[in-house]
Amino acid sequence: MAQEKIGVYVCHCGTNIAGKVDVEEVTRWAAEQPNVAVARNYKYMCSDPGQDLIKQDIKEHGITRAVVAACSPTMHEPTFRKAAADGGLNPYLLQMANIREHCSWVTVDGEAATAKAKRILGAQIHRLPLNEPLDPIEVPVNPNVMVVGGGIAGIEAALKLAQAGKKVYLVERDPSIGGHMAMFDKTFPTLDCAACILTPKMSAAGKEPHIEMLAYSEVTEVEGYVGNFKVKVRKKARYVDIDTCTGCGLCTEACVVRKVPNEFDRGLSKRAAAYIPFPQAVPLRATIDPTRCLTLTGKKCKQPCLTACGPGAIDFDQKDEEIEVEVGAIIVATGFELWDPTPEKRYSYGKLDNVLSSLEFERISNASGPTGGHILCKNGEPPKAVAILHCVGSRDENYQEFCSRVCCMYSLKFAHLIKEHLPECEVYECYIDMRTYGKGYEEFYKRLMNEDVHFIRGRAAEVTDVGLSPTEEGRLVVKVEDTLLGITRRLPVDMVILSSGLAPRSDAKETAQTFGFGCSANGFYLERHPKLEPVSTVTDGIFIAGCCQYPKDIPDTVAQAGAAAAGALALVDNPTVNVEPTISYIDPEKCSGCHICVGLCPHAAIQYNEEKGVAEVITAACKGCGVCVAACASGVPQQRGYLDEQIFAEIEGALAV
Amino acid sequence: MRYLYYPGCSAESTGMAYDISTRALMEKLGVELVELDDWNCCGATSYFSVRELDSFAIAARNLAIAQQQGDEDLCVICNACYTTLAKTNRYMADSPHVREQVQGALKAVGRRYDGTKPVRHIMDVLVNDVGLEAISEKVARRLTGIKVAPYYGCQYSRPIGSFDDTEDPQTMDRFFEALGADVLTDFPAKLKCCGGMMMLTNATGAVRLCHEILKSAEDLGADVIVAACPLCEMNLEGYQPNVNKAYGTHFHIPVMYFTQLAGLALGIDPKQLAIDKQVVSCAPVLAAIPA
Amino acid sequence: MTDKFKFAMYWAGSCGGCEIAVLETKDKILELDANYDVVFWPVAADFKYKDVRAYDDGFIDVCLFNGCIRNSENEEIAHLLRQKSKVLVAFGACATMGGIPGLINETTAAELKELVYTKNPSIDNPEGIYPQEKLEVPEGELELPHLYDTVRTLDQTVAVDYYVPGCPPEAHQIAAVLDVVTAALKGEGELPPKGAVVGVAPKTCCDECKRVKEEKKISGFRRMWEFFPDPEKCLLEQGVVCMGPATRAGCGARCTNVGMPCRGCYGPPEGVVDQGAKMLSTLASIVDAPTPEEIAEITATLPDPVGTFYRFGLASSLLRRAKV
Amino acid sequence: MSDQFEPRLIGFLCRWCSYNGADLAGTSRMKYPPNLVPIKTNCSGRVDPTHIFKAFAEGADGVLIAGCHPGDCHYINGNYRTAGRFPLMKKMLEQLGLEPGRIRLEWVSAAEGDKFARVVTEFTEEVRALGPLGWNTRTPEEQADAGQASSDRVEEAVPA
Repeated sequence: MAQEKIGVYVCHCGTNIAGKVDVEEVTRWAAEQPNVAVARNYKYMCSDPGQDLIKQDIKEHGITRAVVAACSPTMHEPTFRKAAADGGLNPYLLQMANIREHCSWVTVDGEAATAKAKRILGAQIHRLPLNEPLDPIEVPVNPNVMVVGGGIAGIEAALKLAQAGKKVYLVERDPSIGGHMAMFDKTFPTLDCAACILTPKMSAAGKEPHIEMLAYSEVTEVEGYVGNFKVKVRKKARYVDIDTCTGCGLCTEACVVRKVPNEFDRGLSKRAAAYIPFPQAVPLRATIDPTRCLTLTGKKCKQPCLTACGPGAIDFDQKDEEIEVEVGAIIVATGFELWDPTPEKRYSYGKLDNVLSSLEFERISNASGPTGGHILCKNGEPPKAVAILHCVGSRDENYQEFCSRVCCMYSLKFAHLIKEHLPECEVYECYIDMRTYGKGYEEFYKRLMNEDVHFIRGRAAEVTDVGLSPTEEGRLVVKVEDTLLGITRRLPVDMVILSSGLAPRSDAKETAQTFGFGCSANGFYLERHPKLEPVSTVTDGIFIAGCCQYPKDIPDTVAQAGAAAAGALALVDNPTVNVEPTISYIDPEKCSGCHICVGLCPHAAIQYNEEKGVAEVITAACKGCGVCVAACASGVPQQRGYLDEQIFAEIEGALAV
Repeated sequence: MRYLYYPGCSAESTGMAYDISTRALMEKLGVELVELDDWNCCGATSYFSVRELDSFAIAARNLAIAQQQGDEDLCVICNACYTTLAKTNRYMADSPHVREQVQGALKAVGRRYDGTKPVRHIMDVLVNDVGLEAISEKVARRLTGIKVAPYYGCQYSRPIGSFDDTEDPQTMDRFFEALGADVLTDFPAKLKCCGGMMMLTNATGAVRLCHEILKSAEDLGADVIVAACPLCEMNLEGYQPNVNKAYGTHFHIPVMYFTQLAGLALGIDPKQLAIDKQVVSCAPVLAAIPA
Repeated sequence: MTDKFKFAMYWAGSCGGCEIAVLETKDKILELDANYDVVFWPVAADFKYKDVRAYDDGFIDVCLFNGCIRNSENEEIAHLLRQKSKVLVAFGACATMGGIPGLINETTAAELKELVYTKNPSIDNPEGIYPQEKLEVPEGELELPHLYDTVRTLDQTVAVDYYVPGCPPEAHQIAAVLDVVTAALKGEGELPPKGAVVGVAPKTCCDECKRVKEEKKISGFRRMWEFFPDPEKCLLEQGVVCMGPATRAGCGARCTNVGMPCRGCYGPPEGVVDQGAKMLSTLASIVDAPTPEEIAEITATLPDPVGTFYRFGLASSLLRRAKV
Repeated sequence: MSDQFEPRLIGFLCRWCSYNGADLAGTSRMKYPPNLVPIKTNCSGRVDPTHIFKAFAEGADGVLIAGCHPGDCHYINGNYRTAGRFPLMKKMLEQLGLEPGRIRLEWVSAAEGDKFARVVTEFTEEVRALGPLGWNTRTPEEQADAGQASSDRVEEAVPA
């Protein structure tokens, strides 16, 4: 091995590193290490002058390798590798030693931190002479994008991409796009009608020629890599030909099965087995529910829908269909589920009438809902008093520890709507803290305080129907400690609204796995970086937006959808993209063709060449996990950037100090 | 089937009927109960509130004896005893500090305990070991038509909930369904506080709590409330006059230990079940059970 | 003495199989005789250590050293032969990797003696008599070599010029090695670079094995006496622990081609640092079960991982010996 | 600093989950002992038993492997291979006299900074209690045996 000249750059990161690690000492020590030609420290290595140090040393001192001891490579490895490249050094001859996240920030004692910094840095100094120059692998990019989830986030992202002239596949699991927002009546704090602002977007998405709508469909498999994804989509059988159906609704009227709980109304109304989920549905097409239709469940039916349907769109022989779509980027916007309050037994949800979930109340207050927008109890009477219980399932160690961000505001909206419809009705808000952080939110809260709503600071203890006095008899009683007054109260009411938190979708984990990223501890999709890359995922080319990432309100969702669309566009608008060259290779001179690696590759990137009798890595398919390297007893596959000898050298370096 | 049996202090005084009926019921079911030698106070409520560690040590002495006396599980009837003993096990397992201190205390009286003796509620034994099917087969007089309000009380399933759902226990419901009773499965007050020890220090508050439970049972038309704890039973039954006085009500609801009512269903003579020791007459219940 | 080249062969901690292997070269032996004077070869010629000590340094042209460094005598002679030899060859699995005797590195000399002289069920030794290293007799003190706790390879003891692996090395490979060295000594060819492993092929045993290999997914381990393996199929695929993938080619896959699994005597191929660790990795990777727990259950049925994966190589492995 | 034994630990962290989890412990300013030096690989499935043995042979007192939780592997099932290899490797190391507490496999997701800090703290204390391993140095028995070299390979030839 020729004598290498290593440049070592120790970053102060202001006081983030230098406040704990003795950077002068580390620099002095580094200068004495084998192969080190230059060792420096600087206040902010990531700044332009910091990067220039590397470039200058390449020119003036002829350094052939460099290591920057600074923050996590996740943060600035691209920055410094680019600086090295600008200075004329192959970027892969630069390594980072993470002495911030893994050292200065987590260590109490300064001396210990300095010693650890040397070990972390030593590992990289030791490895560097073994680094090889590598070239990124350039792959073509498919210009199309898939958006998964047709709520407001998905619709927004799809429209933005279509505007930029990209072909978009919009996949929605339900028969219609619209998502949760389509169920809402008004939106806080402006009290815009949700339908009025959403419906135009839905219909635009339906008409947009660049958008291919795949409603009533689900993604089953994702293969490939950035710029080149192959996605399998299962188009569920609607039993209605989508091109022939006009959405007239005559089949719905004719259908004899009429008592199916209507999902869109959260079960508060009934629909037929042949149905259109709601009047503004996009695509406005009928669907026949295969679990309820008499014909499809093998029972006898005179099939009046067939006669009712003018165009003859109904097709009971339709089958699920699987299609494969090729795209360059994917935006996952699969939304949330309302936290089901049933396990919180003390609130008697599902047990007592007129204890409603927030979405049920959304439907009741909605003009197109089951009561035509009249706020009514189950007996058809308007309530004289309503209690709205905050933080149901939220901020609770037993259920969801986090704050769902939107519940305080929608609870205030409910109070306002009740007061608007029923000025005489008493409304109680039982809250822990009132969280009104958004634009115009605090003002809305103030406005509600002047609308005669009773604000009780205290988490409700119980909802019961055991009345202890004539005013309580036959009604619901909410027991709550008013922590401001220091007394427990019994609130006799006629309706209780449980302001449930937003929960990750019950199949979020499987979905995340399908797309190749993870979930946070709370179950929502994990972003690549909580601050700087909130819409990217660990899988290049796959983005997330909306409430699938974390609960958020509509403006934030729309903003995030735009960001995800921009991220996808920045990728697919290029003809090619570079992928990491840290992939495996097999030396045919050494491979004995034993087949061990062939079956182990998770991405089927290794194939056996019968003619040569050796295994071969398909460069484009290899993702660089290194499983084959670890598994081959002959030591034949090696992974660039993570060669065995490089890892050995790191181990030696880490333990040499 | 054989168990070590810890009766607890009430079994010798106010809760005598619970002990008597338990022994009769278990004998009928062919379950042998071997009373724990030289048992002492379980360390319940008052101790726990004031000197937790002492309380663990007191409880652990019983468990140490049990471990020495036999391999059988330790069976307990009182909810408070059950929670205290089980909690001692749990704390000994979770906290090296507690374990060390308790073992030190036991050493001083020449005993050893490793924290692993299984503590079982009598209902746990009945439902999970004896089995509802086996019990159902032995029913002599089905409780058909008897509206039973199952009152679990606080410490039956909380905080540990080892054999039933913490917030929504169901075992007593299933048990009486197996005996043919008309169980009020949605009895909303089934976990409500009975007032407990507060009956002595803050009677107004405790009476208010009893009122809510009794009212809830009456609203549902309960023929009888069944309890699984001597203190609950005493408060709900013995203080009905106080409730009536404070709230102008006219409660006269029979309250029984669940073992008593179960014993009746299995055809045990009421005297052997100490039914005559109840304050509120159980005659209407006895009369209502079909022959 | 003639002006022929000088040849020596020595057995340290070994079984003698390596000398037999040299005889196995058949008429090549005559060539050896034609080109060399044997100046030291305990198994074949009567030379004493004092004769060797009397040689000039570098007197011996080529010395084939077989056997591991098991005791103080082995070590002493290793140093002596290094001093007297121009070319010192670590010959056979024991000299190159420690070999079977290297398995003692799982324990200590004391435990070994205890096992052999008292614990062994067939031993009758009620007085607990152990061999002594020193014994006073009227003629003076008798001394046995000191038995070490740890077996070492030749190159962990003295510098080695070339390696010829195998238990024992294959005759055709020995012949090839002798040809190269003789040619070089005669000035008719070049010696391979120092430290080279000679008499081997670049790939692994699998390359020479005629069995058909396919994707490997095994659901359990089997030993040869438990079943009749398919003679055409890869033994590993049939659940037999075959060290072929972790073993250097050169032997012609003699074992697997006649139905026995490879045991790894030729040592790891180029680029593999630790034969046992690598084979372990391979084997556990190809066990096919739905969960890691089930894989663990299957791999737990391997009774002796160290003895299986380091049958020949424990002394030359990364860890070299057990912690005691 | 006190005289207490400071174990030297190596931690192989997969790039997608555990390395990021360690980063999160840093950005959250959690504190844990400085004994473990992380080595990054793309996937825990890349970690070869040879790497573990190498670490012990170089003087590590304990080795941690940390990867994505089962089912969360960025490479579908790399961590499944890791988990599959681990027990056999552990068995072999135990056969060679290693205390089981010196080697550890943990699943640490990118969101589990707290878990990473806890694992390193626990592991450090556990290995500290076990004392130095010193596989790279001579054992007392070896030292007692005169002439027992501990080096890998004698490189210097005797003059020919």
